[in-house]
Amino acid sequence: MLTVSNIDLFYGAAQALRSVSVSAKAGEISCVLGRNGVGKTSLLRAITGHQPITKGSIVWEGQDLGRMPPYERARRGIAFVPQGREIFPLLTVRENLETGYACLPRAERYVPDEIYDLFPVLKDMLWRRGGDLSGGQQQQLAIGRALVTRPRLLVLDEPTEGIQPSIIKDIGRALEYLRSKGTMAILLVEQYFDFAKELADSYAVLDRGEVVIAGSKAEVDPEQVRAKIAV
Amino acid sequence: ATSAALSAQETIKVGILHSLSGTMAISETTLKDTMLFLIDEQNKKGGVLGKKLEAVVVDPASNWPLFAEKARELITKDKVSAVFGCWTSVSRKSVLPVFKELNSILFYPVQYEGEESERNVFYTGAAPNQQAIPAVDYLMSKDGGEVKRWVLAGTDYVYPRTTNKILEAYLKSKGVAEADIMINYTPFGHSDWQTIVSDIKKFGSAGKKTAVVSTINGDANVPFYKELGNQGIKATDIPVVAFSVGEEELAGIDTKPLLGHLAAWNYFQSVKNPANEAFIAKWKEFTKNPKRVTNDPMEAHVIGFAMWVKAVEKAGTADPDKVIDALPGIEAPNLTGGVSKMLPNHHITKPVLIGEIKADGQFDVVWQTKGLVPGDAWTDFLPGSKDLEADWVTLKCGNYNTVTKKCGA
Amino acid sequence: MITSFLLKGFDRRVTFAVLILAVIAVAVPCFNLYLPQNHPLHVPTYLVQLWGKYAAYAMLAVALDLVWGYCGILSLGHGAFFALGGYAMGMYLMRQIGTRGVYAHPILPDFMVFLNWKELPVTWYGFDWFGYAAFMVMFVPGLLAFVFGWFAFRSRVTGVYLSIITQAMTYALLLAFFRNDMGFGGNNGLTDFKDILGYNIQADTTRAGLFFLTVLAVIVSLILASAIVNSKLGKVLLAIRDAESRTRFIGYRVENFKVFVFTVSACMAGIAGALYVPQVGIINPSEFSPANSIEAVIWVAVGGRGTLVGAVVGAVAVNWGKTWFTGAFPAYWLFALGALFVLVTLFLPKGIIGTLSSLMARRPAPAGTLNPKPAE
Amino acid sequence: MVLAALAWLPSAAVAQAPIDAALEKLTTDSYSDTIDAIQAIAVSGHPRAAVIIQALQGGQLAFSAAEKKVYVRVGNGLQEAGSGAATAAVPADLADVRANNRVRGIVSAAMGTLTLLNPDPARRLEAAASVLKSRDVASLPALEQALGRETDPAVKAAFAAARAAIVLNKADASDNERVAAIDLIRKRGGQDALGLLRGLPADTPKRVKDAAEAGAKVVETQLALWSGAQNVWYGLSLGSVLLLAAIGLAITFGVMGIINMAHGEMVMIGAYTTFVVQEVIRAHAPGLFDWSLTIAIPLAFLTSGLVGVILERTVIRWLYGRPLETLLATWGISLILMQAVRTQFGANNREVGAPSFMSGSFDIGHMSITWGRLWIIVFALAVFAALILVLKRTPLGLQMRAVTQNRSMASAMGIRTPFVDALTFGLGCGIAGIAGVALSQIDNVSPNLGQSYIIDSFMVVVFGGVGNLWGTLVGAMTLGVINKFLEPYAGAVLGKILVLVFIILFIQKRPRGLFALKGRSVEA
Amino acid sequence: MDLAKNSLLYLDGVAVSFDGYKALRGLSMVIEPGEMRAIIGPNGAGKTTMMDVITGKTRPDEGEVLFAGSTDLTQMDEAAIASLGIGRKFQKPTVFESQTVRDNLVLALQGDRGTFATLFHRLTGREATRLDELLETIKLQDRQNELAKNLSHGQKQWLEIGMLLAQEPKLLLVDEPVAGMTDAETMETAHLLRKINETKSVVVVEHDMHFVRELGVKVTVLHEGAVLSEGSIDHVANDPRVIEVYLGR
Ligand SMILES: Nc1ncnc2c1ncn2[C@@H]1O[C@H](COP(=O)(O)OP(=O)(O)OP(=O)(O)O)[C@@H](O)[C@H]1O
Ligand SMILES: Nc1ncnc2c1ncn2[C@@H]1O[C@H](COP(=O)(O)OP(=O)(O)OP(=O)(O)O)[C@@H](O)[C@H]1O
Ligand SMILES: CC(C)C[C@H](N)C(=O)O
Ligand SMILES: [Mg+2]
Ligand SMILES: [Mg+2]
Repeated sequence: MLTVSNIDLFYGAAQALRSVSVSAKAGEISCVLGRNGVGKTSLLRAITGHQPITKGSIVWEGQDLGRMPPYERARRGIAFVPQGREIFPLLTVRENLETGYACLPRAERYVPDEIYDLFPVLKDMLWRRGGDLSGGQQQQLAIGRALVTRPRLLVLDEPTEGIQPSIIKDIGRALEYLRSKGTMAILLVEQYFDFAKELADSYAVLDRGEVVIAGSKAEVDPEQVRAKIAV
Repeated sequence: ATSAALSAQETIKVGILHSLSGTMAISETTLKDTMLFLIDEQNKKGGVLGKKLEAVVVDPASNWPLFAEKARELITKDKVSAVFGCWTSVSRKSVLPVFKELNSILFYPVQYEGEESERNVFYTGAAPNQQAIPAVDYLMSKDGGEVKRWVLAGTDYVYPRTTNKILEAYLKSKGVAEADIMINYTPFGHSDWQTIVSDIKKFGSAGKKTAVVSTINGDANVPFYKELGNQGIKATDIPVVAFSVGEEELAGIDTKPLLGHLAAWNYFQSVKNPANEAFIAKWKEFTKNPKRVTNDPMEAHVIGFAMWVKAVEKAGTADPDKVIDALPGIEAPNLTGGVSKMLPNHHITKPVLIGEIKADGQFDVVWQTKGLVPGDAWTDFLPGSKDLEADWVTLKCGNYNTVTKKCGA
Repeated sequence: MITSFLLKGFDRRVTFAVLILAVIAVAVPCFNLYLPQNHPLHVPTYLVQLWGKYAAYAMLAVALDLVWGYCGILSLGHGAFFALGGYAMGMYLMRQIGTRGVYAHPILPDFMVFLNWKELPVTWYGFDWFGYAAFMVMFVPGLLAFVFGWFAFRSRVTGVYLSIITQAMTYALLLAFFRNDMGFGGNNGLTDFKDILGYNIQADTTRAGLFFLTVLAVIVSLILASAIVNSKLGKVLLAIRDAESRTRFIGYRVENFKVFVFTVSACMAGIAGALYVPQVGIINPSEFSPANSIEAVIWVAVGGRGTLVGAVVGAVAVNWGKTWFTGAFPAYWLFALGALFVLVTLFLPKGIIGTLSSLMARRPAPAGTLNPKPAE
Repeated sequence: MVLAALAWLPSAAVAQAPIDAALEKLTTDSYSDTIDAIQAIAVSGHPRAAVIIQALQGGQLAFSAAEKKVYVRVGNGLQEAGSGAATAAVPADLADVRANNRVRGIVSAAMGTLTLLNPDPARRLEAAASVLKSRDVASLPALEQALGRETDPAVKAAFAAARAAIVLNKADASDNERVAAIDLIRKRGGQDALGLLRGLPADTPKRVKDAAEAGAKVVETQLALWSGAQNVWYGLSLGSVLLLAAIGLAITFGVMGIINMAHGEMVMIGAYTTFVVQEVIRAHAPGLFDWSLTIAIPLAFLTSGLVGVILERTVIRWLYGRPLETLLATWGISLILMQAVRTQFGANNREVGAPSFMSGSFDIGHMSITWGRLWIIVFALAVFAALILVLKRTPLGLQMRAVTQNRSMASAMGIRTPFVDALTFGLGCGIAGIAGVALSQIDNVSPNLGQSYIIDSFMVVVFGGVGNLWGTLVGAMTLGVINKFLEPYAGAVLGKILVLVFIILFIQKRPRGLFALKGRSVEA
Repeated sequence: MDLAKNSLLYLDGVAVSFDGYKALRGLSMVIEPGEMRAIIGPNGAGKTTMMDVITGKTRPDEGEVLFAGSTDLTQMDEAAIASLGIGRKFQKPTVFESQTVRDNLVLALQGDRGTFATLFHRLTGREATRLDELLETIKLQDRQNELAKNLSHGQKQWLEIGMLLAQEPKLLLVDEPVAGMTDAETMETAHLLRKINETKSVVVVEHDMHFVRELGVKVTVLHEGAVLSEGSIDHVANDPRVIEVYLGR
């Protein structure tokens, strides 16, 4: 269980998050929505440890992550699919996947087949340089790479960006499948509302660094959300 | 750098201008230590004119413009009475205008290419006729092996080029054919000698006795000798005589394979005589290092310093202008048993010694000139210089032309 | 057009720096020449000369900052342009010696006489005339930069590759100038100059004049460089620095812009070299040594890359530090200097000026323009 | 010469002649006297003649001027030279009999003839070589006798060649004899042969001269071919030095993107580690001297690597993402390290000796290969191979590459970036340290050692293509070979200039080096 | 050949391969003057590569690429192609990070790109108004003096679009303009492009089918480096091959 409470985040003097609280539970997909530049990515960067927070707390599995560096968080089961893919450009696709081994015990150092089932292109391209792949292929690789680490919290920043419709559907199905296993918490940032709506168990809508709508699927009216991000 | 204990009034300041960092630090640091040692000794004897000497050390960092800057600083800011310094000719050239302008004194302790005589500079190292030419004479002699074929190998810059030019003219005047002279230049710090050493080997296998005259300078020597050793060139086959390899340089090389190769200097640490032995003992004590060696430029400073002290005493003042005039004619014992004299051309008389490298990194003196050789500022073997003469006593001129009978014309 | 262009150069920082430099340019020679020796404000001649040398270095640093700071061309061979300018000036000064050389040859410089050269090499023709020498001071470095840049930039050599070939260039020149055969005095270089434009080079007034001219040249190059970077061309340069290929896609011929600044900068460096030589009294191949060029880069970095004024500050600061350290602790100065470089990178990441100005910028307007809270 | 008489009948019992007069000459400390003495001793046929001459050659001959007596040093004791009787009393003024090159030349010629019948074939080969060199007609009878007895084919050939050399220069040899000799010498080939064939006395008959000239031509073409091979070898060996110097930089600069100006100092630290190891061995375990380099390699790796790790943790780690500033900081570090070493060890060169397996040379055909260089090539390639394995085949290598390509993403993948960074930089520096061990064998061990390699190292890495280890390998070898082919024609200085110009031009053709990294990400 | 002559952009049999990997295999396409064309296709189909070929970033191994009927683009470099009036928005936003938003636009503004022209350039009143318009369009007025690197991902996307507009090219190549935009912005962008299309030709690559539908133009489907299907959105959306490889079920 991830609990983010009342965090503030600054870039220099500019405040990007104002007392933001969200949470994510195992077996659920929590969706963060909002227009461009409202602070979605900043929130994820705070959770994964790429950007320090100045106030509030981020508690994961009962432990306050505080100023813990990203790799320690990864070792505690938090995997990240960043915006902009961040593929290791000169590593082959296989090597990109294998970077996920770093936080696995020796016995678990293999790429689960389900990843290839999910993204068959990856299997065909194992020996190609990650940086050469097309945008969408890289996005698939980024998700696959995150899954290699067998995370208990999967953090995705706009994973459908630049992906062809059929694979978006596959990703949706995959997330549903992962949720159905019940062991993984999923935190999803999306702008593609229809996609989010299908999946979300709970919503948090950001605007100008603040949470303006929050609640479970039952509590929140999707149309209100849509309206909020359409302004 | 100024040892603050002594106030300016009661001391005479002496500037030390040797690189303590950069490429030349290898050679020059020792000279700085030598000067500190000499000044210390002199102060123990009560200083000069009743005043203590005070050393002012600066680091020109092997950077030639910095030499000029530091020289100026020493003379104008620190008000030193004389400067002992420089190693490379270019550093001397760089400070020369400064010494002339500010009318101060520089003692230059290193062998050089000659072709210079300045009122403000005293050359205590060897001129070409005090090193290069006697070395060649030795090799041509019976004891030297009656060499017939010559390799002139040098670093590509002025000193070797000039020296080789002089030697080439000299060898030809002795009847050596053009084809029997091979000249080879390498860049500073050259470290890959495979090709050149094998060329030398080839050149030397033509049946005539061959020798290498090396004006290779500085860092390049160690790899050169290592390669000689590796390719098995023995001194009995092709001896190498060097002008810039002394005890200090050999301390960095495994000398066993180099047994018998030669060096020409005006001083060797191994010279047996009481003055030298006493000096070495005190030097080791001063540096607190029983393995510390001595070498030729050090001796040049020893002589130069002694001469300066005498001249100051003779002039009754440390004022450079007076001291300059007092210096010619001053005599000071050198460490090889003779008495060197400052000549009117601001060079000194020195013996020339040829030494063979021994396994312990010292030299075995195998030959030496009968008496002391006076340093010649202008070589007799180059057309442009043979008519020139330097005399700061009667002619008051560093480049008097004996043909046109004019100073500087 | 030209004036309005140059006026662009006067941004706040540069104006301030120019004013200070102008005061120095006038005050130092005056204090040197007109105040009595024992006056507390008297500036001894050796300091005039020393500061003149710093000023020449400062100009080199400005030239380097123009290409490195604003166009991302990390030249590790700028010392070559400086040295070539210096050699052009040195050759003029050599020819001025005339029969006052040791061999008293009317035409040939000393080193040629004692190597038995019979006549003046063609490369030396014309250097007895100041106008020609002054032209060559800019032309030779400029031409080299143009040709080198034209090839390299068209071939799209960038980044470290460019840096390394500039280094190769200066290294090759170093080796070439070492050779006596080149006809530039070999390792000993050119030295023992007598006078410049008829003025005795050792006279205090000449020294003061040279100092004034050098600082003036720094001022002019600062304004020029600043005008360039504040123009639209300056923006293009920055764009090239940050995303070269993107710049191409919006239609700029990147290579032309690069060749342009590279050449301008080389000319500036050449002039700096020319002003340097009469003040230090020697020019020799070690000016070409790669380490010198790297040091120039370091001045810029210390002062603050991409700030122009920082280049001046950095050059003066580092060189002053060097002068002081080498005199004050000759055996340990490298520790001090080395530590200085390390500390600057760690604690002043944008260099002296860069850090100062971001401190200044922070204070007045809180940049909290980000997502301003709506008034309601 | 007189020596021949002795050598000719080494086993024959010759009347013992008094050599006291000769021995006395050895006590005057004059080279001419020494030479006279050797010659006298040689003709004396004295049974101890060989012992005395050998002692002189080995520097074991001593004398006392006061007592006018000559001794042979045996172990720590002394023997009287003439009688061989051990003496206990060491004279106060005991001094070595000195030899200069001339004396040594005469002694070695004497010893050469004396050892023509030595049971050790290697010694006989040496003897043949020294006779060939001296071309002394007087050695002919001894040589011919030895030739007759010889069974070892290699030695026999050498004897025959030496004989031919003498015959060629013998005044009274017939033309036919000489032509036969020429034939033999031509077949043997090599530089010596060329010297012999070209160096005939002026009064040689024309027929012989022509034959010699024709033979010389053949030898010359053959040598030209060999010299091509020799140049390639020199090139590879220079290349391997460049490779060693550059390979650490290929990691710190090529892989990590740090403009590591302190790289040279890491090499230097490695070299000084070697020096220290040798000092310790000299002082405490001289027997281990041949192992000194083997011991130094891991130590140098650790020392330089440790310095690297410390630097990374204290300085470099603040500079990721600001590659240009690494230039400034590492330059500062390099100044500090240089001065630190200078303060600690002094500004002078330090002596690092060569273990016996790295000394000397051997021939392949007419190409001479020095052991030192051979080992350096082998070593460079081994280091290279090891490095490739680490980077490409180990998880750590993968992590290193990942971290340097995208540090924050690598961290998000759970890679301990600080640890990997420190290790990578440490590895690069450690390898530089290893290079220092090898370079200590061919270059100065001085505080400036690093400075002389830093530029070349950057050239190699960039020429080969930044970020590609194979590029560094091929780049180093290419530059080495090019350099060595240019050098004989252009001279070392111009050759070096031409290599630099070549690099500049080459980069125009391939702006990302020989083995450019490819792919979208690089081109963007 | 007529086809070529009357077209604005003409691709015929274009093939590109990278280290043996065939990214484009005989791609042919014609864009008429004034046309807007949407291009869709699976990830890795070669859409971006096609744009690389048109803009001179990648040289094709084979095939013809003609602009305005006659200009052979394969022989020109990027800057020359850009000056012909071909502008491009990149898939991954690449803006000049250390310059302000406004300066990014200033750089992109149409005008003489010669060295000396830029050196002596002064911002005219017309240019200033144009800048303000553009800033308004991309909704970054209040951040115009901020450095571009401080923008969020989506804001950079907008800035890219702004820079493309500033160039006033004859032909706009737009690679995934709405990636990372909200649905509302997506619609807005579609309108914007339609408006631009009134005077310019546009080639737009997108995966967002709502957006493509909103554009309402002819659609080309690429697959494995060649055209798979072409026609109206409804036509291609119902093409079973397109559904198979791209849309999915
Ligand atoms: N490195 C940075 N420095 C300064 N400001 C930044 C930085 N990164 C982001 N910002 C600003 O912080 C705010 C929030 O950015 P963030 O990237 O979190 O937005 P977002 O919600 O992810 O937007 P998008 O949907 O466009 O990705 C934006 O206004 C952006 O301009
Ligand atoms: N420089 C390159 N080196 C190697 N392969 C490349 C290169 N550029 C493109 N490719 C390959 O060409 C194929 C087509 O890529 P492209 O980027 O054109 O696809 P796309 O249609 O734009 O896909 P997306 O919709 O995911 O952006 C991909 O498989 C990619 O890996
Ligand atoms: C031979 C060297 C040690 C000194 C010489 N004077 C020079 O020019 O550098
Ligand atoms: Mg975002
Ligand atoms: Mg694409």
